Amino acid sequence: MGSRIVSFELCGREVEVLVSPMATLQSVLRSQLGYTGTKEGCRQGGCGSCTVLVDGEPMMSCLLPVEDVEGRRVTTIEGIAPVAGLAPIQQAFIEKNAFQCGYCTPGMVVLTKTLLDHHPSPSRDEIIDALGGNVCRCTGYAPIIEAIEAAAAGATTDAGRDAGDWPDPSGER
Amino acid sequence: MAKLRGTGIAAVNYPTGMNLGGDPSQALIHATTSGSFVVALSSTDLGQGLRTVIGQIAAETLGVAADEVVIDTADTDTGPHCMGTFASRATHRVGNAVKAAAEEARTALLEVAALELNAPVGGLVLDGFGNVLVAGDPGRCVRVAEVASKAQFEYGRTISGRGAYMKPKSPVDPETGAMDPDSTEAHACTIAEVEVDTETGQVAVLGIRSAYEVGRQVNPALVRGQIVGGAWMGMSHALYETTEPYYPNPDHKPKDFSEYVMPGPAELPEIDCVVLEVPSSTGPYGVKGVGEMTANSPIPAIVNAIYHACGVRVDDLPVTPEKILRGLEAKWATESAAAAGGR
Amino acid sequence: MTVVEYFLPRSLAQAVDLLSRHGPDLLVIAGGTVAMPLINDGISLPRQVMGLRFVGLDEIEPSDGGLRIGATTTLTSLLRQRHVPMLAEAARRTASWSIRNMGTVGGNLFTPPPGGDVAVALLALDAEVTLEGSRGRRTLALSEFQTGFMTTALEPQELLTGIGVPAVAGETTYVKFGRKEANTPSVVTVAVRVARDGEVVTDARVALGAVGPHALRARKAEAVLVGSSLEPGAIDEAAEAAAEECEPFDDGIASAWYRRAMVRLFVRRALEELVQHVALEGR
Amino acid sequence: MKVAGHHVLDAGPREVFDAACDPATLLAVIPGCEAIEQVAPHEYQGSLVLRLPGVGATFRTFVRLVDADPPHAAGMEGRVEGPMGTIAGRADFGLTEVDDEPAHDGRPGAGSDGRSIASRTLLEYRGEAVIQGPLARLDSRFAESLANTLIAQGLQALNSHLIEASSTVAPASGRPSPREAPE
Repeated sequence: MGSRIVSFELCGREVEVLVSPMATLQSVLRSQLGYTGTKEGCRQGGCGSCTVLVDGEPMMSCLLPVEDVEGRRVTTIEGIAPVAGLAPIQQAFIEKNAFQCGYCTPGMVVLTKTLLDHHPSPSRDEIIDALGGNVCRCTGYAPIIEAIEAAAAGATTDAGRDAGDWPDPSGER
Repeated sequence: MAKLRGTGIAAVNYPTGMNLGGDPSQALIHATTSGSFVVALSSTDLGQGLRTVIGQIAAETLGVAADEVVIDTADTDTGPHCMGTFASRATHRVGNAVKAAAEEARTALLEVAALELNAPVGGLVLDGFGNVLVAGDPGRCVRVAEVASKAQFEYGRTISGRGAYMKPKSPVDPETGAMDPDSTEAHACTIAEVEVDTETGQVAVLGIRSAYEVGRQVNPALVRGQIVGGAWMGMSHALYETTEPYYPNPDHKPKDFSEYVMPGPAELPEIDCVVLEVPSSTGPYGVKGVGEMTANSPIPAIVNAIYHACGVRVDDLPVTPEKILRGLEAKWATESAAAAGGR
Repeated sequence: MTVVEYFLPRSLAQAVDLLSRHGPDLLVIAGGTVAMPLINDGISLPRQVMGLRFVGLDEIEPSDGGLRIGATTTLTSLLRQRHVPMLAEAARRTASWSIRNMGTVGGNLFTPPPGGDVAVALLALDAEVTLEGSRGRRTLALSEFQTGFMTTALEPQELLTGIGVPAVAGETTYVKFGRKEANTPSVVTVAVRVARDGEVVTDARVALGAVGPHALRARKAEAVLVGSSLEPGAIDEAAEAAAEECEPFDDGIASAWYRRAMVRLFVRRALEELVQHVALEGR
Repeated sequence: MKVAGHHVLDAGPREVFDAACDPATLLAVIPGCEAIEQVAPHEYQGSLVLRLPGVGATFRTFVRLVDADPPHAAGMEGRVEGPMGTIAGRADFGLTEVDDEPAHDGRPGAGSDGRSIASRTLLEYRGEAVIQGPLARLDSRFAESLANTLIAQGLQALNSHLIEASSTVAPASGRPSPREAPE
C-alpha cells in the first residue's frame, strides 16, 4: 500500500523506481539501484558517509525521502569522475593518502568535489566549514585538507586511473 | 581573558602482539592459472591497511608485482587460523606467516620454471615484473603466468605454500615475575603544545610533534597515515571522547554523532612526525607494529601540557573544560588561602 | 519504516486540507532533519506523513524594513540573505553544510536544545510566527510560540507557515559556544540586541539557547541593561542576572553547572563585543 | 524516569482536590487531552494527542487515584500507551494550605495577577515511571523534560481554571483559549 514510482536523474541517466513510502534515498540507491558507493553510516545525518548531491547541493541521503527528489538531479560518488580517468580531487585523495579505512571516502569526495565547484580556491575556513558534517575517524582530517588544497591549486598529477602511489614493494625508496 | 600556553612530553614503549596462551597466525598461498597469487587468511582488515601491507610482504617474497597478489580474508570459519586483528600484531604475526608461505610457494614456482627453462632451481631469479630469469643469462626467461598455467595443465602440480608463525606462551617465573610477553617493541615520544582559555576551560591543541621508532616500514604512507590519524585520535581521547559521561547520571551517555563529542577539522593541530627504522629481529623484513600506539603518547603529552599551562592536574579522561574550570577554582582558592595564611 | 502514506502537497491549501482530514496523527515534516533520525531509529513510528518540501513556503522577502521568511526556507537560504546579518550568522553556525541544505527555518523552532540556534537569534529580533489552519490564520510572538520542552502553541489543525522579522532596531551580536568550532551542538547560544538613544540603552533583548526547555529571553538581564550605558558594571550585572534566570540542563555535551557558568561568560562577551563594534563604527 | 516539583495554586486544597477529580476539569487542563471518562470511582481513561517534533501520536491513558486522603494527599497510578512505547508509573501529591505569600516557585501565573485570594495551596509532587518501547531509547532528559513541561502547563491551566471558577458562578468548561501575547 502506498508504493509509488519515483523518477529522477541519477548520475546523468533517468531512473524510475518503485519505492515504499518514505524510503530514504540512501536505501533506494544501495538496495534497489545498486549504487553502493553511497555508504550507510549513522542514519542520523551526523556522519556524512551518505552524502550525495541533489541539484548540485550536498545533502544527507539518509534523511531524504526518495519521493522528495522526484524530477531532480541526483549525483553520487559513481557520477563524480569524468568518463575517462579521475576527477582532480580523486587524484588528490590518492596522492595525499587522504583515507585509511575508506568508509567516509565516498561522502568526502562527493562533498569536496562540490566544494571546489562552488569555491575553486577555498579558504581554510571554507574548507573547515564544508568538512564539519562529515566524520573521518582515521585520518584526523589533515590529509583530506591537504588533498583539497592540492586539488584547488591544480597541484596533482593528471595521470589517470593507473597512476598508483604505492611505494616500490622492493622497499627501495 | 587569559590564554595560557604550555608544553608537555610523554613517551611510550609499545609491545607488538600479546602473550596469550600462545599467539599463532597461519597463511596459505596458491597460484591461479593466470599466475596471480591468492593469500588466504582469517586475519580481518578492519581498515588499518592490513591487506595492503600483507600483499606487499607476499609480493616481495614471491618476487612478483604487488597487484598480482590477491588477499582473501573472506571467512574466519574456513580460512587458516589467526588469533585476530588487535594489539598491533597483524603486520608482525601474519606477515611472518605469509612470508613463510610465500617462500614455499616461490620454491614450488621455481621448481616448475626450472623444468620449463631446463636450468637448476638455484640458478633462477624473479624480476618482480612477472618473469622468471636464468641468472646471468637474461635471454632465457619465462612468464610467471605461463609457469602457473603449465604447472596445472601440463605438469599436474600446485604452486602453493603453507606458512605458520607462533609466539609461544611465556609463563611467569614464580620467583622473579619475569616473562617474555611480546616479540618486539616499538617506541615513540610526543611533544604537545596547548593553549588553555581560563574563562571557558577550553583547550586548543596547537601542535603534536612525535618521533616514532617502528622497525622497518612496509608502507611509509600508511605508517604516516597511522601516526597523523592516531595523534588526532589521541587528542580526541584526551579532551573530548567518552562513552561514560562525566556527569553523575549515566543516562546522559551519548547516543549518536550529534552527542558523541569529538573534534572536527577546525580543531586539527599542527601534526608532525619523524620515523626512525630499527629493524626488529623477529618481524618479517624487520617490522614492528605501529597501529594502536599512535594514540597513546599524545594523551599524556596533552595532559602534561595542560598542567604546564595552567597548573591544573587532571587525571581522568577526557579533560573537559568543566574539569579545568573546577581545577582552576580549587587552585585559586588554595592559593588565596595560602596567601591569607601567610599574612 | 511504518509509513503507509507519504503526502507531498503542492500548495498550502492542500496541506491544510490534508491536515484537517487526517488529524493530529499525520506527522508533518519539512527538511526531515528532526523527524527522519527518529523514524530511522524506530523511535517515531508514524503511519501517515506529510512533507512540506513542495508547498512553496521557501521564499524570503523584505518587508517593512524587516523580513518575511517562509517556514520551509532552508537554512542555506537564510545564510545567503544579506538583510539581517545576525540571521545569516546564526544559520552559518548551525549544523553542517548538507544539513543546512535540508533543514528549514521553521523546523529550527521545533528543534529541541541544544540545537535550535536560529530560534535564539529570531527571539532577540522579536520575531513573530504565522500559524495557519482550517480555522484561519493567526500570528503569535515567537516568545509565546515555544511553550515548553518540545512543545509549542501550535494547535492540532495548524501549520507553521512563516516567520516575520521586524526591522532590526539597534545593534546585534550573536555568539554560539560549543565544544568544537564547526557543526557543534551548543553549550550556550547568546543573541543580544540593544537599542540606544545616545549612550543610554532604551531597549534590550538577551536571548539564550541550550540553557532551558527552549530558546529563552533573559528578561532580568534585559531590565538591567535598559537605562544603562553598557558600562562594565551594567554588563557584569546583566551577565549575572542571565546566569541566575536561565534553566540549564545536563547532557552529553555539558553539565548544567558548566552551562550556567558559560551563560555568565558569553552574555558578558556578547555585550562587550557589541560595545566594541559600536565604538569602531562610531569612529 | 523521575519527576518532582511544586507549584502554588490560587485556591484552597479542597477546591484543588475536587477540581483534580473532575473529568471535565481534567479534560480542560491536561495538555493535549482529547477525551476523558470516569470508568470507576477514582478511575479514568482517556486519550492524549501530542504533536511533538518528529512525532505525532495519540496516546491512550489510564489513571487511578490511590491512597486518597482528601484534601491533603493522593497517589496516582497511571499508564500512557502509544506507538512510541509505554510510560507506567506512580505519582504522589501533597496539598498544603499556605499563607498569602508570593508564589514559592516564582513561576508566572501563580497568583501573579495581584488579586487577593482567600487561600492558596502548595502542591508538591514526586513521581517515578518506567518507560518501555522505542521511547526508552531516547536520553532520559527528553522524557523528563517533556514530563516537566506538560506538568507545568497542566498546573498552569488548572490554576487559570480555578481562578476562573472562583470568579464566576458557572463552572468553566472547554479548553482554555491559547494565551495571547501580553503586549
